[in-house]
Amino acid sequence: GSPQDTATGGGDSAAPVKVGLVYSQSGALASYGKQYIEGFKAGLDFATNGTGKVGDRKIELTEVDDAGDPAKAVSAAKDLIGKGTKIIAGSTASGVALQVAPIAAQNKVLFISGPAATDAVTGANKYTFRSGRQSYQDVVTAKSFIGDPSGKKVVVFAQDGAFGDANEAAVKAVIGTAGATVSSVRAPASATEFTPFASQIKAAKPDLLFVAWAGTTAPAMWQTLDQQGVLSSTTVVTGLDIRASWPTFGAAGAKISFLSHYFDGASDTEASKALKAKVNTIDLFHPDGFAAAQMVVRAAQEGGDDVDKMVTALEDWSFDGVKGKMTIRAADHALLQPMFQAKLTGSGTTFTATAQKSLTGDETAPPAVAMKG
Amino acid sequence: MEPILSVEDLSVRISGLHILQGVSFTVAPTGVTVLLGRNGVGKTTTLRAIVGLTPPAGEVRGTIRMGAQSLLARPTHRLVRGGLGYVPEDRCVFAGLTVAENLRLAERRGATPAYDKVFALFPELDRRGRQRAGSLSGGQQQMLAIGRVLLNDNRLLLVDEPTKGLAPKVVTEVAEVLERVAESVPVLLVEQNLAVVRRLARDAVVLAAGKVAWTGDAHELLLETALTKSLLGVGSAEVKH
Amino acid sequence: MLATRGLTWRIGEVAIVDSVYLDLAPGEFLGVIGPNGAGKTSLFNLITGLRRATEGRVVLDGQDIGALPPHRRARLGLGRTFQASSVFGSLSVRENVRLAVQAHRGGSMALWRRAAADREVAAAADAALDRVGLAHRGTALAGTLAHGEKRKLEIALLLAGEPRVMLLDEPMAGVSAEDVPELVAVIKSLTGDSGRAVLMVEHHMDVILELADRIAVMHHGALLACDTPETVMANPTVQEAYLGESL
Amino acid sequence: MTVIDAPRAQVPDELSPQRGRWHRLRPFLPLVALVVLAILPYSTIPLPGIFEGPVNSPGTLQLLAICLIFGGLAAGYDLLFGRTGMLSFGHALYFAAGVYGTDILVTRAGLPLWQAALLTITGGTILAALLGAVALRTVGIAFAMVTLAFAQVGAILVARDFGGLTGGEEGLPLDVSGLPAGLVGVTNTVNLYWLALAYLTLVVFVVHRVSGSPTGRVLAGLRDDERRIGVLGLDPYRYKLVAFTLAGGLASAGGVVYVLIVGGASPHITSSELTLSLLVMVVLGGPGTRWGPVLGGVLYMYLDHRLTAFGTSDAVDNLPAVLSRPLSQPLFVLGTVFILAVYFFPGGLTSLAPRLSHLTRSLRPRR
Amino acid sequence: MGTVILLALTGLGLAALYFLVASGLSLVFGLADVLNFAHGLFLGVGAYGTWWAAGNLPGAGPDGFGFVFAVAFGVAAGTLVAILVELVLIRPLYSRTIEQVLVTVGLSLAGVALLQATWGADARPFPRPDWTRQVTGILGAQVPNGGLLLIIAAVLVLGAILAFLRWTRYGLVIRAGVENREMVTALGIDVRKAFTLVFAIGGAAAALAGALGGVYFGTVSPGQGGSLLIFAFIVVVIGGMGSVVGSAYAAVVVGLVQQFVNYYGTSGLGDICVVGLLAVVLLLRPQGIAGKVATA
Ligand SMILES: Nc1ncnc2c1ncn2[C@@H]1O[C@H](COP(=O)(O)OP(=O)(O)OP(=O)(O)O)[C@@H](O)[C@H]1O
Ligand SMILES: Nc1ncnc2c1ncn2[C@@H]1O[C@H](COP(=O)(O)OP(=O)(O)OP(=O)(O)O)[C@@H](O)[C@H]1O
Ligand SMILES: [Mg+2]
Ligand SMILES: [Mg+2]
Repeated sequence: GSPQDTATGGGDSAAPVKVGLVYSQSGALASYGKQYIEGFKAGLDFATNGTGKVGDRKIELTEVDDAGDPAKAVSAAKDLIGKGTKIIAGSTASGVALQVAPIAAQNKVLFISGPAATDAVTGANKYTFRSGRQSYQDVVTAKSFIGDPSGKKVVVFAQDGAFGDANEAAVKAVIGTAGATVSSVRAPASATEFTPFASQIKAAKPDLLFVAWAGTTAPAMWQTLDQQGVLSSTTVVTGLDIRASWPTFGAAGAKISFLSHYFDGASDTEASKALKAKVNTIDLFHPDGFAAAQMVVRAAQEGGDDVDKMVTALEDWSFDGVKGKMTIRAADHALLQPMFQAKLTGSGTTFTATAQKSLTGDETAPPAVAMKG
Repeated sequence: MEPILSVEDLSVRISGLHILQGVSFTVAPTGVTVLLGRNGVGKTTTLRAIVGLTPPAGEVRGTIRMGAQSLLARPTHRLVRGGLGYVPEDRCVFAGLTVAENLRLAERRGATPAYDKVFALFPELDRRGRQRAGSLSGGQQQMLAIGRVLLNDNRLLLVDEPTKGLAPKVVTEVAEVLERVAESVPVLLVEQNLAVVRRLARDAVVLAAGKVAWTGDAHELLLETALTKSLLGVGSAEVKH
Repeated sequence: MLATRGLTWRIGEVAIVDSVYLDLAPGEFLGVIGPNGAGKTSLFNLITGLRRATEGRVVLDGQDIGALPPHRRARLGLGRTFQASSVFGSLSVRENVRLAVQAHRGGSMALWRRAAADREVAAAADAALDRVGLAHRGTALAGTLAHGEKRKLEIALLLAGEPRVMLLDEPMAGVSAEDVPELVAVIKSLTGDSGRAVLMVEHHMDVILELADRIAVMHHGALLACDTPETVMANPTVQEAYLGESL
Repeated sequence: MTVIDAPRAQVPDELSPQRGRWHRLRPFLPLVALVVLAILPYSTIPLPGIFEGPVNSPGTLQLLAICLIFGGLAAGYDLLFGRTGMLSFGHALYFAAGVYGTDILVTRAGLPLWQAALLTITGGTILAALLGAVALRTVGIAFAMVTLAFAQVGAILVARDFGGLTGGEEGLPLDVSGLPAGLVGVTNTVNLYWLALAYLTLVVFVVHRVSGSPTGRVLAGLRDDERRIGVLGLDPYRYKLVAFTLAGGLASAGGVVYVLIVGGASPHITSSELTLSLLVMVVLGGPGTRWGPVLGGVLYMYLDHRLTAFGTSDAVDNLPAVLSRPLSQPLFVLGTVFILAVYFFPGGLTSLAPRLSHLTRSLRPRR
Repeated sequence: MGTVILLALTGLGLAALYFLVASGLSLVFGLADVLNFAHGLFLGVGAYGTWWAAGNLPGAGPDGFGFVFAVAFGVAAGTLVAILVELVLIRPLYSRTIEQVLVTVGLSLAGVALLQATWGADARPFPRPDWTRQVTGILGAQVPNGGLLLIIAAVLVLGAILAFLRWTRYGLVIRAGVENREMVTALGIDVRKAFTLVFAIGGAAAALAGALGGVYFGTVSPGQGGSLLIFAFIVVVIGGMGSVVGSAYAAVVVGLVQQFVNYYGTSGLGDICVVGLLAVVLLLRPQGIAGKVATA
């Protein structure tokens, strides 16, 4: 055979639609991955009315573990593409999404990224879509907590690195341009002791503190902010993470205003009921998997084996997802979606989140970016 | 008399050096047997092979028996607990520990340490209990090294150059102590000081070129000036009296 | 040719080598004796630069080399062997000597040339091996040599560097009695050449007496005496230090 | 203190006498292996269980390419560890410099690939020379610690995302728009495979050449006895620095190829874990041998990638939880394999061959 | 003023954590010459042991005596693992130092993966008494109680180790062993028991660090040990291998430097400064750190 051979995605109408799911089954983000795949399967059921088929064609899933390592994800993607897969979904980690996206473009296959929140996936290229929210949408939701920002003082507390950079930039763009002065305190993601940073924040006396922190050190960070009196002296906004993390907020939880991508009970849509029936308690990243499945089914239905047709079918498509009405913006493939404000109550190991307000997809729409590739 | 220790065809290599090349001798069950030989001939190596302290890079062959029991391939601490006391050449007291701690280290569970005996021999050790061993004089360190071995009952003592580097007066003291010790325990002694040898030794073993060159009565050896000359390497020098 | 001036090495309070004054004339063979732990090896280490003296100077041909690192001293013509054989165990005997030849002639910093292709180095190495009688063992791994052979190999390494001053640290240690005469002959042949000076530590008195022009006695780091063999052996202090109290 | 003993002495092939029946053929074996590897992508043989698809499928070629890169990296690291006896815990730094250097120059500065590659390799080599010059003032454990510390600084700098250059924890996808078309796209994976093979060949050749050179002789001598080298009139520091710099340069060249294969940089590769894995690879294969580190590197990476699939396979899932849970963690399996290897084949995989042949010889009936 | 005190005390809290990890590493290195990469595993076992006990063991819980009991269980688990590691993996490789280091490298990879396999990769909320979440006002600084607890524990552990080394028989054996291992056996003492003991002490201290670190951070996750280990190594090397007191001093320096530089400099600079400090120390006196120091 020739070394440039790849299997062709069978043109015949009864051949199954191959869908590759590359996500974290092991590694640091394994639990995000688990929610994603549960959501995906529920969504597939929902979108195909339980048949698992699009027309006559069965949807054939191949799941691959990337262990959170982009190198493994890229290998997996190339393997899938080589075997004729035209649709790849997944990517729990931002790093993975960013490196798989170009592969999709180079090989003209559809890529629907998952929970990865990085803004950089939006508009990455024509073949890349997203089924989750992005940092910018978080920040817009955060803005809704302070009313009129003009003249206010906003501090962003974020970890070093791209995630922090993106959040800081988004806050400057969203709240800063609306008249607030935005400054930032940054800390190494590996930091274990947060007192110096809490002191810096306190000294800045902000009207609003926006915290963008992910990872295992978050509880220590919250505790320190609480202990140094930051939480009680100002409005503190941050994103609500997966349920398992709620107890780690402890008493601090009640003092924080949460913006939320999703939590169980945030919405009451058909999709959410269907999802809840499958997974009992919906968690942060179930809706992303669910939406990805809906998008996959739409793409397969409308596009057949033609990826360009799939892209066209998805662009400007609105659908009823778990969160409510979702719209894929044609210009940059941003997924416009509702976002929520939430409060956390409870103690010990049982906490509940309650929705305070929900914002529509238009209200939280990120500014359109130019398609890069 | 059955020998207390018998060494047969002992051969030791250390990182390639073939230091002992088939050494055989026995140690009598009473009195002092002295191991003689020129510097660097392998006396220390012999003692260390007996107590199982040949370095990891070393290799020991042959047989070493104490009574009916083979000593080879048994860990040092067992040999020592079995009644083999060892006083090393450079004393090896623990410089960072006090004198009392050095002694305490030699105590053994299930046996009463004979402090009174040791302090009777070396009253200095009692007085200097709280001093760091590293700050003792050479002679005092030697006392400590011998003293800590005497805390327990031994079936055989191996003593390596106890008078090395000591002032003549101290040499005499050490010799006296060893004389008294030897009344109750057999001793295998490495010694260069021929006066001390003459005073203590009953039997002698002379090593040369990695082998045993001579064994027999120590006094007989010392009487034979010609023999000592050739065996101990005084060479053509005049031996002054 | 080589001289030490008040050479001292202290660790903490203890002087391991204590104010040693030595002079070595061209072509001279100086034996060093002394009990185990007297500081003989340490003295060699100070002279060759493996240890830095705390006080005193090392003078080679009128130049103070006390501050130079070992390799610079070696380049000035100072060669030595080690007490425990130190040959390159994972290289073949021939490679060992070639390495030494190459170190002496320069050109070691050639990353791309094939070492095996250098005929001159090979020839010089073979000559050195021949000289010590190891030519037939050329392909054996140095690590597998018998001890006496390792000793010879060390001397071959030394020869390859064509040193003007050689320091031999107990070349006979661990050599079985049968092999001693042969090794003595090899060492003896070294001194005949070209005004080469030798400093040798040895415990075998007969060997020392056979080879040495003068004998230095070390005790507790200090030099007790340094004179002709007869005078040294007759010296009562030496008798005492080396043999204990006189008979 | 502990002297970091040189690894179990292995006879370097380059400097040791060769004998045996195949003596004459031996020099050609690597060539044969190279040819076989080069034409491998033309085969469609499926190797179920070993690879996901046929040998020429992009997935398999990609996996093989990564394995080859790490084979080369391990061989380069062995120049330090196995051949010179230096235990560096910071080798990942130079690899990462290659990966990030190329990526940043191509993606952020828009340089053409060849310029970026050239600049990166030069930069990586200079970096190794500078840091080596400092670290080599120490020996043994201290050296290991200083190199570890330098690598840690590298990791911190990458994670901090200075000026948005490195992309922090998200990494930096490679902008392929300016790249030669032959290096882009799944159908061209085979070119990346050949590139990786070329890298491996280069490293093995360089290491082989250097080991067989006068300098290589000195390095082997350094491993056995550094003191001795000094007394022979050679400055150990200079030679160690040369080895360190060369190994660093080879590692950054590996980074250049790796970034093309993976299509981006991610902070995984700056972690001290990577250096530790390099050590594992070399020890697993056999330090100081020509093929041992290569084998070790290839095997390690293969296991690292395939074990994720193994971990989620039915065979493992069906085991009781006490077994299946740990077995689904690739690092658990790798760590365990490594520990067993240290115990049971102390000379590495390559030491198995002589032992096996010894075994077969003793089993063969006597004539 | 308040800021300085706050930074100093929280820096000391961090130092306490480093010290707990480093003291064991240092002792193990001093006596047995093993650079133990698996030390982070003991910390992980201590943390997860405490966490598990508080949730599952009757009598143990997140409060009061139950918490003490849970911590005791965690420490016991860490100690046990350390002992097993010594007996099963380290001891058979006696005096083959490089192999011992390699084995601990393998173990550090496998051990963390095992924790992850058993309890998942996510951080788990750590059970702890409520007062540990509060702060104490000291001279205008709101100092977290968790940090104070760490400082107290570290001081107690330092005192206990020193007292153990100074007053007990085994302490004597260990101190003597660090000086001259061989001579200890020549006095009829099985020095290998002291190895095991040193591993046990190191394991216990690390496990305690895991448990109290859990209290301080509020969570436990498999990777925690590994990230602390690098700084612990740095502390051990700066403090002088084999010296517990040296580790204590070095831990204080490292903790304070990190904390103050992170406040007054830019983020991440603290870590880099610490690494720089290590390089400087090693370059200025490589022989100094390599030489063994008496332990008490
Ligand atoms: N660990 C070792 N490595 C290398 N050589 C050694 C070692 N131990 C001893 N030797 C050598 O073995 C030989 C015999 O040494 P040993 O200490 O046994 O002599 P000795 O008879 O006790 O001498 P002295 O009377 O001077 O104490 C000497 O040449 C010595 O240098
Ligand atoms: N690096 C060192 N640190 C501490 N003490 C040392 C060191 N090197 C040597 N010594 C001590 O210095 C003394 C002299 O040692 P040296 O090796 O020079 O003796 P030597 O005369 O060569 O003995 P031998 O005949 O046994 O070879 C010994 O007591 C030794 O323990
Ligand atoms: Mg001796
Ligand atoms: Mg010597």
